Amino acid sequence: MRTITVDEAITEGLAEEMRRDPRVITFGEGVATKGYKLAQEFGSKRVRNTPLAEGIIAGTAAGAAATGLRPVIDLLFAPFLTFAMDEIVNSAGKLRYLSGGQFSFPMVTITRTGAGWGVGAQHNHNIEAWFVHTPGVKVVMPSNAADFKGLLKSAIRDDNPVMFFTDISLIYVPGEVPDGDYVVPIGKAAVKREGSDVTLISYAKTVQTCLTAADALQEQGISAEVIDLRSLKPLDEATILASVQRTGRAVVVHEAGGPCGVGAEVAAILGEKAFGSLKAPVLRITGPDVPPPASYPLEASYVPQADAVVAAVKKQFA
Amino acid sequence: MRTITVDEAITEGLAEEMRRDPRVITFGEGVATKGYKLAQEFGSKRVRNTPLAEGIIAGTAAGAAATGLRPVIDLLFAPFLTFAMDEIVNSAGKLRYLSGGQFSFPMVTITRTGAGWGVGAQHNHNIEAWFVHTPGVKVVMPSNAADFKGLLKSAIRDDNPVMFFTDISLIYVPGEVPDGDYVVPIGKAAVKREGSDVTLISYAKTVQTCLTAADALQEQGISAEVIDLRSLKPLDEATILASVQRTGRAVVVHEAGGPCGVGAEVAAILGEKAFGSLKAPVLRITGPDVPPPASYPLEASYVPQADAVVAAVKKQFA
Amino acid sequence: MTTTFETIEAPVVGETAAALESMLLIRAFEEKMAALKAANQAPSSCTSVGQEASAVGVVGALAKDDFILTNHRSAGHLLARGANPDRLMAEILGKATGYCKGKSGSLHISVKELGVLLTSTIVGGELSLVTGVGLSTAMSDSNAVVAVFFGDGAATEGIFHESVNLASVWDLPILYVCENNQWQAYVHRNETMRVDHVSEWASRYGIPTKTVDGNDVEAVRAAAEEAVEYIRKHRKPYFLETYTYRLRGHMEPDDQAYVDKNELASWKERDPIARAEERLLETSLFSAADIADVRERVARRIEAAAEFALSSPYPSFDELLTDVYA
Amino acid sequence: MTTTFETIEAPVVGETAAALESMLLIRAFEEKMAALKAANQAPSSCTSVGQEASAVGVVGALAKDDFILTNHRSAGHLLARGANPDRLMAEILGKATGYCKGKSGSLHISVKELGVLLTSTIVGGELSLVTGVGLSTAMSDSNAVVAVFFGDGAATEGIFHESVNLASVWDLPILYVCENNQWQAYVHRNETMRVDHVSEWASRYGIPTKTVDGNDVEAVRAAAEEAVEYIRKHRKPYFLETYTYRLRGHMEPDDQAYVDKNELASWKERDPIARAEERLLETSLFSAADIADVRERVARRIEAAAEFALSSPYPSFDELLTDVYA
Ligand SMILES: Cc1ncc(C[n+]2csc(CCOP(=O)(O)OP(=O)(O)O)c2C)c(N)n1
Ligand SMILES: Cc1ncc(C[n+]2csc(CCOP(=O)(O)OP(=O)(O)O)c2C)c(N)n1
Ligand SMILES: [Mg+2]
Ligand SMILES: [Mg+2]
Repeated sequence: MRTITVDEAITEGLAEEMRRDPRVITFGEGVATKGYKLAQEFGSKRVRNTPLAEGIIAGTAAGAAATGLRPVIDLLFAPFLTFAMDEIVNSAGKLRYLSGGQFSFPMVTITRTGAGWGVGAQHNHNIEAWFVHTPGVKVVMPSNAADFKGLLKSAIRDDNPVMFFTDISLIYVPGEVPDGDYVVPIGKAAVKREGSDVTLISYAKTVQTCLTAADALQEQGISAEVIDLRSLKPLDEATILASVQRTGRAVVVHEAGGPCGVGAEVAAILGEKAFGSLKAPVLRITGPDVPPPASYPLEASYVPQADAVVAAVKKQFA
Repeated sequence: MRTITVDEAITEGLAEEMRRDPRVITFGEGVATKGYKLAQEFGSKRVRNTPLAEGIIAGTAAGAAATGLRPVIDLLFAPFLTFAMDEIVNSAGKLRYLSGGQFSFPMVTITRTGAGWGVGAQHNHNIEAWFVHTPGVKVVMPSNAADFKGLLKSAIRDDNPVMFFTDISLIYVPGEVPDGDYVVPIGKAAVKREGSDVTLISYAKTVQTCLTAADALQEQGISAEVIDLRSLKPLDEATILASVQRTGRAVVVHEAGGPCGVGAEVAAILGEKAFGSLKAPVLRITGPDVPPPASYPLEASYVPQADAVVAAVKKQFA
Repeated sequence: MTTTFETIEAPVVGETAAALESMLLIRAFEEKMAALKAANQAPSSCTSVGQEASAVGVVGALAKDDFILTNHRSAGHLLARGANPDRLMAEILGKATGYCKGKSGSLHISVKELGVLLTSTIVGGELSLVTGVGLSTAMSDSNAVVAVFFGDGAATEGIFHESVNLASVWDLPILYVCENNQWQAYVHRNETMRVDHVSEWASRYGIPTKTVDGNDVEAVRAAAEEAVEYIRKHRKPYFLETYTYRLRGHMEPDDQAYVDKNELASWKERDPIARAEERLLETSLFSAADIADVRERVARRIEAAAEFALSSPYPSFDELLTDVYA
Repeated sequence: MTTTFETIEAPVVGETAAALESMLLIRAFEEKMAALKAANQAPSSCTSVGQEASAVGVVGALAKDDFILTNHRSAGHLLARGANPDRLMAEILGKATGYCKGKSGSLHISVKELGVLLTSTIVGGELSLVTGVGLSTAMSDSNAVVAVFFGDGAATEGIFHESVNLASVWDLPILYVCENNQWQAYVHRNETMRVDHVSEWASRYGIPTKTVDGNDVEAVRAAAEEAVEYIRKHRKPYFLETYTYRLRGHMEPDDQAYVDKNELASWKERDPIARAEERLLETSLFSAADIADVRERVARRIEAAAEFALSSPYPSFDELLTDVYA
């Protein structure tokens, strides 16, 4: 075990996969400048700067993926995905199906989002749920260095388009990572803390929020289990259900807005498949349904806090 | 009351609003060709063909909306929205907020989607939930001629960006419309049929599916209430909750895929706010999470059927 | 990628007679699709009637290992490449025997075994994907050319700018083929651009460009050969515009009420098939009877295709859920 | 829309001395932002150091009722337009007294009362929105011009093509101002395009284009006046490129390790402020002491702005939920 930041974990994971498989290439706006070490090791053919044009970056990735390469593209901030939706959704997500299975799209799209840098809604917009609602793609959003590295490696080895969301606030957070080559499978949630009275379900920065809340609850005699979804599509239904069937209570926590978010999906699954076990309503603690502001204190107030999670749980026990 | 098709209802609603307010203009690919009657009445300044470029169509609408016009744009099929996401989401949806309230965006974006024409997933993709998950916009998706007309008129009068989704299969369906000037308010669901044992909640083409299912259930002694959401953002929580608190059971039905769809949101709301009233799990009957195929029979099998709704309800009574 | 051509009736272009047969096959195919739609026996499709010379001339200049990307108006490109009319028509009818198992229908027909990749009906989709195919080709040791067919309308999408610019900056071996047929669905090209030739736009990216008479199959073929030679030699993009006309409507059926009658008539006089026939008859190596023979052969082929397509089964219902993930 | 300019210290450009003061104000403002960021007293921002002549020259040619759209690198345009440095700096610091109540921060500062509309930090956002402002202006009886500032990087986005093409086809009264500062964040322009001048691309849309020395404020002003006159008279778009250089990094702080030292040095020699000062001193109507005076006045103004911004309150928490819907 070594301790590295999330940023380092991503670079390491990418470099290892590029060493392992010559078909892996990476490009994007400034990718070769900022990743000059990668460029040095793998050369200017496999590590490329691009023009400032997200549509063609994503389209090029999809076309290259369908013809033998395994591109990892960096589209910088999640709102810039709005310029690449056709290529990701209509091409990478659908052309396998529409062609009757003639093509596959092993590509990874990295973007950043979430509160932390005070950059406002055109850089910070948690839209991972859009892609959960999109057929033919997979979605991951890790919470710690080990998962960032392991999930990125899985994503690169996956034969399908994978959306890889990076929570801005985690980028410089250090964490332990296993030595050697390892992967974290897409579609498997992690139980971060075991508990028996309530299940807190989350992903990305708010996993830590839930762990903090669980500490606070512990002091009040409530034992909270904390689940990190890690993969949002496919969702690890089995892990969530097993936990909630045991605890009988669930709170879903994420920074993205509520309506049709991942929390809605998790709550709907629980309402359907854990109905008999539920002792209290499944509650959602999410960011408000507004564009995230730039002003630091306002931005901070956008993010779900441990207090609110604790309060929700206590409501379930009232 | 007169009987007209949905297509005619849309054209009528638009023409009435253009007569009423000179700031209303309409443009899009072929809008002046296909709407030559509108072009004749309102002239080539207010009814325009555009180049084939969805991004600039939507951006032009947003810019014009912020500076005094009230554009109604036709982007043809919902998947083409993927070329206009920045303009709708990042500009129209966020620039009011980010500017501290300096601008408003009274614009309507019309698109078509849904099974019926066998055109495949690049023309038929029900992505209304993406916009429910988007702050700053409103979303409507009517089921019948009267609502198409009345909601379009409301949308045009609304000072916010409204996404107006038209279910392809309804376009030539006739329906009664009230005489004279009327609007259907955004944010109000309609109870299409009253019932006491279960609430079927839907929108667009599957409202009829639910009514058919309700007939079948009636024969089996189950009294189903049918709610047409009509507006997906804002959602009419009060109407849904009032009904389900009474019936104790709910099935949400839509053609869009399930994960993070409108059904998930409705189920999550019910699971939270009607928890005490629920006698059975809230179930979702949705299209499968796959790109809609072109082949007619396959496409038809994509769409939720009344049988499945009936079966879901009976499961709730088992 | 292995390329399997139909052996018996496949047009082997390379001379005008073969090109004529190929064009006639396309014309007959498209007219059959229109007739089937009119009789409610097929879904509507976008025909390439009037544009056959562009398809046949360009595809004829490509080698077996080259790649092709096309769009919603693809039957000409596919048939010129040797696609089996049976499977093509079956696909348009949504049948299990179609090239995409019926899941595509008419709008996004890919045939990987012929090198026809990633067909997209999103206007501009082909332009966004071709750079990726160009990149993988450039990074391989193949000498292949990647040809992409798109319309004048696609050229007004922003992705056109992004695609040609990237291909130029990255030296991708792409043959851009803009089929400027004067129409963008129900809008005339001159309502959407201040230039007559899309090549004027393309010329600013530092790549060679040419506009050719798209209704003259020999001229298209010659221009395409020159372009392909350039790309094979320099491994850089080339932009070729085939200036032509959409003789039928955008999508069947279409009464073309919005089309200027004089314009339509003037282009009908420049029908690429009539011109090729005249050219052949002038040589006196080819007689009217020969032409009649070809026409009959082609008609038989298309009838057989229709029979195959109409009698083919629809996909089974479990196909709804397959081919989503690899 | 009423335009309120700061009365006391507002630069009234129109002559080189006023332009110099305006440029010095921008420079001092930007350097203060960099210093505050370095001291952890402000968030990072994208400065326009080196590009002051472009902002001051173009904005000076506009009338009060004209409109401006800008982007992430907006402080120069805003200050040249007469924005209050207090409120501008407060906005960048996310304070309630800022032009957007602190919700924007540095990246999307609109000031409707000055006609600075719909600022977007999405590269290309300004290009997608300007056609709408142009359309509403064209459909009104106003004679206003709509100026849009964007970078060479924005010109590589597809929306550039769509925007300029639509403005041309629809005859919109838009002044496109491409500030070609050679950089697109961490990528040099020459990695992303085969042309040196974005005006080469723009020239293909049937509109007048010009590239001007963007570091010569008099030249920029003259070119902008010509452009504005053309637009006012013809109600059609015009494309002006100000060829300049980003002297500091993309976003503060930035060590510019990726920047070619010789290129940077050669552009530093062409600093627009030094050039304007030289020009003024040559006239002998202006002395070194005069310049020192201006510099001091500007420095005081910026110190006051910083004091205002730093001491302003943050927005109250209930602002989180306001301004979402009209
Ligand atoms: C992004 C997108 N916008 C609109 C359409 C609808 N549409 C299909 S074909 C077409 C016209 C295309 O014109 P052009 O590119 O010139 O090709 P042509 O049909 O003339 O061959 C349109 C508008 C589409 N399929 N995709
Ligand atoms: C759509 C989009 N892509 C990427 C970015 C990140 N970004 C911000 S500024 C910038 C460079 C812009 O270059 P240019 O347009 O030349 O303007 P400049 O910064 O040089 O003034 C980039 C890549 C963004 N804000 N929006
Ligand atoms: Mg065309
Ligand atoms: Mg630049």
